Amino acid sequence: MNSTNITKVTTHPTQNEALIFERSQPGRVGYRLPALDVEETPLDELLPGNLRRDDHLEGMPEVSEVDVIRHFTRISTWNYSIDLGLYPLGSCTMKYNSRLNERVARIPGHANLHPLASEEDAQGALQVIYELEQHLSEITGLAGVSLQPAAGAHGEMTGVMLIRAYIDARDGEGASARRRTMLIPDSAHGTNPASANLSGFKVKTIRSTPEGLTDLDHLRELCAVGDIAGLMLTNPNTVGLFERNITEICRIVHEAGGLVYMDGANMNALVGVARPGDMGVDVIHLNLHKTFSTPHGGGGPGCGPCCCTRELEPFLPVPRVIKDEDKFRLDFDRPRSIGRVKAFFGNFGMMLRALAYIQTHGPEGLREATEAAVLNARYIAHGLTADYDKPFEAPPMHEVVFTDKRQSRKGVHTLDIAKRLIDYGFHPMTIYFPLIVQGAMLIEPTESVGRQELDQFISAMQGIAREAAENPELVLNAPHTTRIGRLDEAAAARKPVLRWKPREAASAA
Amino acid sequence: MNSTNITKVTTHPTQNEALIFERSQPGRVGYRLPALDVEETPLDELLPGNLRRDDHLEGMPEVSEVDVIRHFTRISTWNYSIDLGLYPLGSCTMKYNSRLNERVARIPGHANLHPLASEEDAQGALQVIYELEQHLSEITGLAGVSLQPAAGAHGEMTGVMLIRAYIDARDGEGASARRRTMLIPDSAHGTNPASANLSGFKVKTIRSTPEGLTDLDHLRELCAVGDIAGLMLTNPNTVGLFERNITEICRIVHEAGGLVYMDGANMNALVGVARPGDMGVDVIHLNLHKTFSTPHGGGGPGCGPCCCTRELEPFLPVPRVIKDEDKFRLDFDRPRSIGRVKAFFGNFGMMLRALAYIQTHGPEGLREATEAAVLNARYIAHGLTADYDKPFEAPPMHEVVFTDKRQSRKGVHTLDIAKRLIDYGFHPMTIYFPLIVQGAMLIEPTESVGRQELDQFISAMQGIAREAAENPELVLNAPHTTRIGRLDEAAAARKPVLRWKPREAASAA
Amino acid sequence: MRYIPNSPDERAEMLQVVGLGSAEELFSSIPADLLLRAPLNTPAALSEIELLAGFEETAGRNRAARRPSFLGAGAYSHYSPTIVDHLIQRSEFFTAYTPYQPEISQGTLQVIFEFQTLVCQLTGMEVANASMYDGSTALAEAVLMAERVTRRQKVVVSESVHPEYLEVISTYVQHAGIELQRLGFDAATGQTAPAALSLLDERTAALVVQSPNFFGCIEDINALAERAHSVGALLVVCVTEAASFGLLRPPGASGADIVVAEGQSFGIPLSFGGPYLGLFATRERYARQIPGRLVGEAVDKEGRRGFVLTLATREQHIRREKATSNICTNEGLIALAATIYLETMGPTGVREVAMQCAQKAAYAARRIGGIEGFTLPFNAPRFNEFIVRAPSEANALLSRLAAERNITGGLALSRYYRDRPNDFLVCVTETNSRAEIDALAEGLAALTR
Amino acid sequence: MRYIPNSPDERAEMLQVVGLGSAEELFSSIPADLLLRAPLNTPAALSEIELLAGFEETAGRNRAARRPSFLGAGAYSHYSPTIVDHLIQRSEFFTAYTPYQPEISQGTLQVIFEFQTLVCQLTGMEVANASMYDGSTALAEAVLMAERVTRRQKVVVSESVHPEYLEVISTYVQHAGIELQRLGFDAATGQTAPAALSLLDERTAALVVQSPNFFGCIEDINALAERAHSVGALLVVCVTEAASFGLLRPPGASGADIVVAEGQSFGIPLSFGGPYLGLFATRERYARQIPGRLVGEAVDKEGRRGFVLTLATREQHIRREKATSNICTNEGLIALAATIYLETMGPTGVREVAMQCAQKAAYAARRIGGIEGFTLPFNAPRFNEFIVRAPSEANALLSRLAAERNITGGLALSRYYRDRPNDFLVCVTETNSRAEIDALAEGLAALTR
Ligand SMILES: Cc1ncc(COP(=O)(O)O)c(C=O)c1O
Ligand SMILES: Cc1ncc(COP(=O)(O)O)c(C=O)c1O
Repeated sequence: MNSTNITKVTTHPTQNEALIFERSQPGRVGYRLPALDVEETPLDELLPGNLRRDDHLEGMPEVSEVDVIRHFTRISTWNYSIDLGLYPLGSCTMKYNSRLNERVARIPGHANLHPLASEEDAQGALQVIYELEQHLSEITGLAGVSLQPAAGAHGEMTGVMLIRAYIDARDGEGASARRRTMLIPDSAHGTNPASANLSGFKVKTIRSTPEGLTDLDHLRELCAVGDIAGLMLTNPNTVGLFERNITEICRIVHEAGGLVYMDGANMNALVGVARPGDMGVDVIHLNLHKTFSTPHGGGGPGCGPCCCTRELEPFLPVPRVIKDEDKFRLDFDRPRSIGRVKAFFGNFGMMLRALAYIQTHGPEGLREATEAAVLNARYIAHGLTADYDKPFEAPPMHEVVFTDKRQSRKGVHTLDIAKRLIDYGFHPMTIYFPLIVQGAMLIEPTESVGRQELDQFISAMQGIAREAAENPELVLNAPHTTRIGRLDEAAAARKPVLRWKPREAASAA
Repeated sequence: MNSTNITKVTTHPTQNEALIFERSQPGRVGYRLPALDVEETPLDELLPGNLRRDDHLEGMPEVSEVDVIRHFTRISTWNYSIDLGLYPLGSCTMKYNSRLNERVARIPGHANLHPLASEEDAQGALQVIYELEQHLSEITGLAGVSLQPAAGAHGEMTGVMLIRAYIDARDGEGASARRRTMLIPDSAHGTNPASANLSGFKVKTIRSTPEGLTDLDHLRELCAVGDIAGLMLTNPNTVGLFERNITEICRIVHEAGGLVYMDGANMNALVGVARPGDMGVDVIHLNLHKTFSTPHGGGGPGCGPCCCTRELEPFLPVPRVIKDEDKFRLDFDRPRSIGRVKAFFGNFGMMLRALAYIQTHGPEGLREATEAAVLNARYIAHGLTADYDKPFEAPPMHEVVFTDKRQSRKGVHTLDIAKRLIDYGFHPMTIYFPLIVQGAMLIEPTESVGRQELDQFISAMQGIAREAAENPELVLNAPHTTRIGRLDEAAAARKPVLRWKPREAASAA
Repeated sequence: MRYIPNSPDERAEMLQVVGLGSAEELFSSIPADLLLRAPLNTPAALSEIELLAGFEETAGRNRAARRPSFLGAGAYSHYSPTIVDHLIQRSEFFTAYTPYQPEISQGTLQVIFEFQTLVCQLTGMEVANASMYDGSTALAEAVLMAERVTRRQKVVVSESVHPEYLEVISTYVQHAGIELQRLGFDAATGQTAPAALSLLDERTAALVVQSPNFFGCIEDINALAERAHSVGALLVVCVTEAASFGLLRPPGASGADIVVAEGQSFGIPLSFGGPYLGLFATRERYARQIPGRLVGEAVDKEGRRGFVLTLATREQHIRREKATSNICTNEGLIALAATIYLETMGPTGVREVAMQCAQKAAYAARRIGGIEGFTLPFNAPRFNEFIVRAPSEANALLSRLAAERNITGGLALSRYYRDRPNDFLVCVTETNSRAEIDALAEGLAALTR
Repeated sequence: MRYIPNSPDERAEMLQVVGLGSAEELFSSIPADLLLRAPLNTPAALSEIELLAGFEETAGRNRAARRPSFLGAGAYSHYSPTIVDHLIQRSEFFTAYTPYQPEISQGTLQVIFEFQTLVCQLTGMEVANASMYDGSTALAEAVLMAERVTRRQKVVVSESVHPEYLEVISTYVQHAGIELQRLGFDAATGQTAPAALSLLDERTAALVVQSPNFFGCIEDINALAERAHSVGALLVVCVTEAASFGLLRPPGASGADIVVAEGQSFGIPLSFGGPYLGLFATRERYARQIPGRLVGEAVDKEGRRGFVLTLATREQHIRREKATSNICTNEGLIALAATIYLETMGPTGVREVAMQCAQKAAYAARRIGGIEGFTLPFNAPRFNEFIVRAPSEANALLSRLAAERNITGGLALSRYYRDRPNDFLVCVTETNSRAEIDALAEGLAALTR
């Protein structure tokens, strides 16, 4: 099943491993605590029986330390990861996660600091927050920064709530009802409308032009209605193109009384090159787990700072970290704040890593990374154009979208191409996003991959194009080399099994 | 090629990866140092040109940090390891390498300590050495301990040098010439004769009995010659049997004026159960990288403490660590010492780990580990007896030897069985050792594996026995599932290529 | 830049290949007036040596990180076995994305499936998701979910919920058309005041309580569930000290409909408040209303079991503004850490941690309660936290304790409650030795003599 | 015991399966009088928390580990990029054995092949082995190999070789029938005394020197090689400061026949003297005389390249007492660390480290040499170490410097040389900041004023 031109990978045995619950054996133990060193209080005195659990935590696994080590080591080998190679998920910015940053986050004085330590006892941590905010402000060209949001979507929610609060304050009584519309392009990430909705906005969709940009006419039309609170725009947008009319777009929205929110997920195309604040953007969130390389961790944690203009700053979440002479303080006294979006101060561990990223790169390095990321995407765009349909003419920024248009004539679709890429040793690109591009394949190489591997990727894609033409079955049934084949997702959703149950319980159910 | 009863592993893609030299690209950089902060001395003033290298270190790889990360992550996936499962190499004691011990070895106050720090400034490290020596003395029942040897073979050399020095001192002038013979069983590990030779001994081989034990008659005969300096005995011996005549053996050797050296590689069968010192043994080495779980690291580092009786103690390497009231001191003033066997104090990092092992187990845990290790071996012995030839009747200790006698009738040999085990998801056992057992398969499960995996191993071996009978080709051509097949070792040795060379240089050569 | 593989020369060649003359031309689609003309004003690039020295320096000024501490209140000092942090550093885990491609993400998927199971077992619930940002946002999402499930708009929240959690709920619901009503607590017991439950009515979507609550008092979940259910409302129970699951009756066994918790206690470092781990569990019948990701079992064509992201139609990338939540990135790696922690500790370890916490807290309460002038104002059963009333202003007392005795004695309630100047919250875990507890008690006594 | 998977119950069942009634019966082949009747007298089992506290405590009493230090003399403080220690902790590397089964050990084998190549490149030699225990034992093995190659029994060793290395050679050769002769050093230059080379004769197997030598002086390898070769002896060159390879002419380019080195400088922690890394390289024609393991290229039936342990007939497991060495376990993981270090630093980094060492040492030498009463007795070119002669007893001076200025100023030569009470060896690396050097110079000046 392996095509002979697959050179990037070879198959090799990986260990199978059951669920830990299936591995459990009564009486196995994996921990040891120091003996209790205080006089014991009789159990019933400690806690009445009706408040105590009486199920002995049955079903929880009983295993030894070695069992745990082998369990996770084995199952880890079934994952693809950045450290194994190019991970070209468009919109996700899967760049190198520096080990130095991991080390920084584990320095005991930072890792063991309690969030409710007094200000005097936490000056180092407050300084980290303060400095990172300063740097992000410089990078985005926006004055106010809150690091509290835990991820991109959380930053979006924070950001659109700022817009709500600002407009309500500006327009007074009834503003919320009068200006409830948030404009969002049809190409936007799903979190944008979801965040807008969570913040009480009514979402109206703006069309994209055939060139892949925001349709200015449609924007003007929608703005004319008079009910808009704002626009949520991704820039470069989700097809990887810079919205070259951004200044005009901001002008139109502003003139209609709205504010412009920028989804900063694609900032890896801009850092050190151009600043949202200079474009007229009012609010933006960043994904430190994309642009600033904090690890994705198989799905998080993230950190989604919200940056805004000076006008919007009073509305940022509490508390803010401020500098008072050479002391750092927490400022809770922000009467116009939208409130807290998370307990404590946000994902501090990610802030340490992002600050280390910025310090390691320096201004030149930050720009260099952007250039390298955009160049890599451009190189892939160039390499694939002969074989794949590229729906938009304009040169892409840090990511490029292709479609399955040509291959689908033979019945081979984006999903199949993605799965076949796995056989070739690559993680697939983002597929079927953005929704406006039929059969989209959104490819973001990032700066963290060298030319040789880009060439391998291009030739893998060329190989698949050939296979799709000559031997479509091969592609349709891919992957052929993985420990497990395509899973029946429809069946899984129909009768969801979302947790393990003991055999008796499972069969009884 | 995968037999359907292979359940332990499945194949999955692993990344290919060239030699780093082949990946190198001029101009790539993987490091950054702080800028030089002193006034620069002109280069020629610093060092005359003829003393400077002028090859620009050409050929050394130029890669980025990410390249390095991917390089080693990828190639690591081609290794089997303890963390992936049972690693039943007989004589090697591949037990769990505790992560706690790894952490201990990295505590900055230990990891950053210079070996030439003054005694006052290194009290903690000296205490670690002192305490570990005490514990090893208790475990072996021998009074004197030196942690200086870097591995088992180094400990052997140290130990037999002690014997040499002791006899020379005891017998005076000419003793070296008169007593030059070291008796070593034919079943011994190759390091034993090599170490004896390195220390100036003439090696004479003692036969083993058909029961797998030292031939007492032959021992008496050799002792009668009158030239023996000592005996090097492994106990349990290398076929996994306890030398039940050990007391008698020691008596015979002692009466002949010799000393008894015990190879302690198999101490995992004895810790907490019986002590070499109580058996009459004079010197022993331990392998902290076996019995005391310091990681093997793909071939080292080890630590091979040498333990001896009070009589031999004056001859141990310098310096010794001694306790003076509550201070620890280095004692260099040991006029009868054989001298130093290594710079500084030995592999201190391994000592930290071994001490942590002993402290984590406690006396009960140490014995429990021994019991569990022996039981696991016994369980395998029981499980394989029906299908494989077990050359010795006696119940094994911590490891058990089988042979390929039955399978070889169909042309399937030990090497083939070992290679086929790989397809079944296991690392092979030690093969063709000890040399006295034709087609030996020496299996040591250690205590670090659970019953389920032992059962899997047994059924894999049963499956191979079946295949050897029914479909020998399958076994002869194994492994079938690995990224690379059997390599042509003979050709490799005939025209050895021991280093990478640039293409031009390589083809010119 | 050492993180960027392609050297300047390679990049120059690649530019040629794509037909460009310089790196600047890569940005030709950006209007010239928007292009930065100068490098950013961020600090000059640092080497590893310099950078580490800088972070060690700031870490050194986090003095609280080096002191014996009795701070809790939503973030707890528990022991984390060494293997937890070791295993999460396998790059197959930490450098992977959300498992969108199951064929090469089974490692992450199986972890999440195990995590979901463990959360169900601990909480006594039927379904759990793949994690939320933290306990506070999980609680806010629970409130929103209660509204979706019941289609009612009023939510009654106990005042004894963590004050920062209350703030987060307020932020989340402010534009959701949900009316929040606060429920007082009983001055003697410290529990949600039974009398105040009259606020519950037929318009109520949910009753929201925390147990052990912010004051360390264990709520009577059974009774609260009965009251909530009697008006058709859901009971949402929040747990900030997840170690308590090892000892306390699980909310699921007492009638809770949604259980959320902060999972930081399961082996996650304090890290100045994050990243932490939101646990979210509910009844099977509400599975399709759950926010966030879910992993389910599936089979391939050959019948081999695997795991996939499932019920995705709840989620924003498909349902967009109609999604059950806007959450996308969650706390994957932290969920992995908690999973490793829980599997290492096992049922015995989870119980022993809980028992040691409770025992040590009881000991501490006896010691402190016995000091002249100190009282423990609340008498409800507790787990490992309790309020102490000092004879003088708590904030000043705790500052002196830190300065003079090198102990962080707890949290002065005045941070959240202006009207409780002398009260402070003490938290004791298995990591606090008896010697530390004794030193705390002696310090408090000495400083108020 | 948490490291042992099988529970007591499982073990009881297994005992039954194998037909035993108790764990004691497992040891029935051991005579009863040899069986221990009581538990060992070792410390009671500790939990992780207790154990870590204990090791932190001992670590705390290693005061030298926390001080700016100018100690060298065979063990050097160099910076190790973070990725080195991270990557060696991949358990595929550190929990594997010696790569006896190449099909599932290609990771380790490829690493060793790369390591051997790097050692050749650095030393300028043609073959290198997979490592020796450390520099000192590598040197002793080189002496033994010289005897094998030349079949001559006299070895001439320079006195300027590290004193502990000299001791190790003495131990190794004491029963090998090799006669060692010591060669003095020149009092003015600090180099091996040219006059003393008259000791070389037709019976000489090898001339053994170190460069930079123990006093930091660079030897004239070309000249020494010529003299050795002129009598048919081999030149063995030992390097304890491997960082010097980045700047100094490689011994292989100056006529050395065997080059050994201590590789600790390549990213390996000081760790109180070990584990370190012996590098061993020689000429291709001597490959079959080399001690230790070698990895070579090979192909499988399908022509795929792989790596295997090769030329095994030299080794003890096959050749037994006739082996080239008794070594078996070597320093695998440390060789991996050095390989990662060298590949990360690359040629530029290795050069820059060397250059910074030399520059900073030159600066330090100027500063210290300029202090009233202090002299630098040797005038040969140096790399990063040099001898300082103090106006008073060096040991006492350095103790005061540590106590009063918190600086470890170097190594008093009196540890090895009774006749040099006022001399001490100062080592400067890229990790010593200018501020540290200035503080050292100021401290020395102040304490001798
Ligand atoms: C364009 C875009 N916007 C928003 C998000 C949401 O970010 P997060 O996953 O951190 O919540 C993403 C990431 O998936 C994205 O790609
Ligand atoms: C029985 C026996 N003796 C001696 C040794 C040598 O020990 P080391 O490899 O630590 O030098 C070994 C290990 O391989 C062994 O198995």
